[in-house]
Amino acid sequence: MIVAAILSIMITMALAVTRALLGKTVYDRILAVNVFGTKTVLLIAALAFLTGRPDVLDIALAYALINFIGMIAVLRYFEYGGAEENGRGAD
Amino acid sequence: MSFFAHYNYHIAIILAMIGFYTMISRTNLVKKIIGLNVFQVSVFILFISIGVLEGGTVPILREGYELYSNPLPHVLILTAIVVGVAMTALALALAIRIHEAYGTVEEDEIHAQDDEPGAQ
Amino acid sequence: MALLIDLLSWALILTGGAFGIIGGIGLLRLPDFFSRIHAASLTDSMCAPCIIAGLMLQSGLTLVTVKLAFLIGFLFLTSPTASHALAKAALHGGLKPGKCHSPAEARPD
Amino acid sequence: MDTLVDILLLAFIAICAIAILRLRDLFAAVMMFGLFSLIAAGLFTTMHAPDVAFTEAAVGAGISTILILATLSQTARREKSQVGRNVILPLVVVWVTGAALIYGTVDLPVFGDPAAAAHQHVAPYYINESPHQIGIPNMVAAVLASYRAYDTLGEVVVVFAALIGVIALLGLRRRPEGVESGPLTLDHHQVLKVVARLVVPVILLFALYVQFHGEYSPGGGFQAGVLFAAGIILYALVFGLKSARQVIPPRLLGRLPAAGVLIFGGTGLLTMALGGNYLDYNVLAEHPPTAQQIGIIMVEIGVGVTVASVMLLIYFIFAERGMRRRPGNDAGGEAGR
Repeated sequence: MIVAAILSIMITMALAVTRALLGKTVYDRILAVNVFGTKTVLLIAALAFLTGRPDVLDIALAYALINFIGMIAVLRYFEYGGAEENGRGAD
Repeated sequence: MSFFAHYNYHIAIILAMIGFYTMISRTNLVKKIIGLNVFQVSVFILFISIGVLEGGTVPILREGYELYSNPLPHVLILTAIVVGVAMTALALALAIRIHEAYGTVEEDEIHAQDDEPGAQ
Repeated sequence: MALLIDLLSWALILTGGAFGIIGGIGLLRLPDFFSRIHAASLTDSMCAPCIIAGLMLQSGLTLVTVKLAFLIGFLFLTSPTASHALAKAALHGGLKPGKCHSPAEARPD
Repeated sequence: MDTLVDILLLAFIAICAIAILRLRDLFAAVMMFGLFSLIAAGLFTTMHAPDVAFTEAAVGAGISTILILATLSQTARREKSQVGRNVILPLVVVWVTGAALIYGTVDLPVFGDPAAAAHQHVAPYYINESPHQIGIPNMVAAVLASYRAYDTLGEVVVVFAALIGVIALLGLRRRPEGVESGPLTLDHHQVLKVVARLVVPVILLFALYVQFHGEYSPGGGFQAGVLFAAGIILYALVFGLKSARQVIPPRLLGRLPAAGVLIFGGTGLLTMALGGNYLDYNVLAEHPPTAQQIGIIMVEIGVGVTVASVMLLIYFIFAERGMRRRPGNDAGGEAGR
């Protein structure tokens, strides 16, 4: 059963990687990377059950957190094209 | 599985080649730093692959497990990752400074500016 | 009882996996960004909780279940937020939705 | 199943690396690098190295990516075309190197071979003895903080030195006044602000859990420090640098990296004062395992404090630099905006 879960997650990951490679717009890439991140979280949770070592679940949690932070960082720097463009006026 | 016996090492080497190529063929300093990071990760993968023990498990003591993978490469790589990011930060700081001084992070343009007569 | 739980967990994991793959195909095949983000949030908000809930049923009531519950809660909170922020950023960044609202319109044959 | 996951992830990572090489838009390349780090971390999990996976995820996908993004916002976003450059020589060099390395793998032991030289020397000693001598389940933490504590001390000092280097290059403002303006934050993202307010405390709590539970599960000072820094960086990204700098007083934050190194080094001096060798924890208490655990907790706190404050300071310096630049200085930023 867990094998089925892992297989479907891997297929989704492959699809997401393809989208990230094809890209078109940067937003598509961000989206694909985000999907890939959540799938990695799931993959690690499933692997923890497959190997019978639930210690690994902490990493899944950390991934979920980092994925979110990374996503926000990319958005923040992309949306403004860089801090200095706006900061210049304020200084 | 004989084809996959050295698969991990081969992929690590391919990654090292890609990182190395990025470093020596691209002129953009930031791209070079990204290539350096790719190279680093290839070394990490190589080390961790060496530490894996067939039939072993995570090196955290738990009832009912006898075989554990080698914890030593994990320790080395764990610290190497943190030192790696410290080094990346230093390199990026240099890139920012270079951009402020030359207005570019392209290597050949920097050299061109250096060669100009009267450049600082 | 054990069989029932096993069956339920099977069903949840298979549903989750199916949603994941469907979302992945959508992510790849849909014509423009705003329809793709719809597919992506499908995988985030259906696939992940289903699979994790299935795993929770497998684990019984231990610390592992609690961690998995945290994971569900966290993903439920952050994934839609991330999608929302991304869509908003794309809209502000000048990406126009509505050029092709659906795959049918994109390929009018 | 393990092998299949391993093979697929390695294939993904190779594809990602090629994409990084080929993408000319550096922004996209950085995102692929984040993906690359995530995959690498997943790979480490399958290869029984959760501690490393933890660090790689937090550092590679988190801090490194954010720092490179911050740099890109201050330099050029696109790389110049490589047309007209000599590509033959680098290719030849790389292929020769690669061929030599591949030739070297022929003699390497098979993946996972128990008879490999790496598993013969000190590794069995660590695996068999650390539960008795140190008394903590996580062998990685035991080796990191006790058997190889000198190494770790060196690494912490290197991280500290890197901070000094960054300060020397970019400078640090003691009083961050007037650095922040409204539109710099993600101010109009109301949903994001609400969620960030909920999530940031969870991240900080989780970092503390990782710090103090690191002897029983994957974790420890390095991971906790990076996670803690990442939590505050998230706050800075959403609510602006000025609010984030108020979380920890700048005077305190400036001293924390040194304090962490001093805690680590001081533990060593303490053991010397009590009659042991440098960083020989056995003198700290009567029972050797108890003494070892006290020593490890102290050392891990030192590591955590240094790593967290250094990462945070480096981010602050990078972000502030971006806002300080003068208008006339933007000659190279024209490409690709």
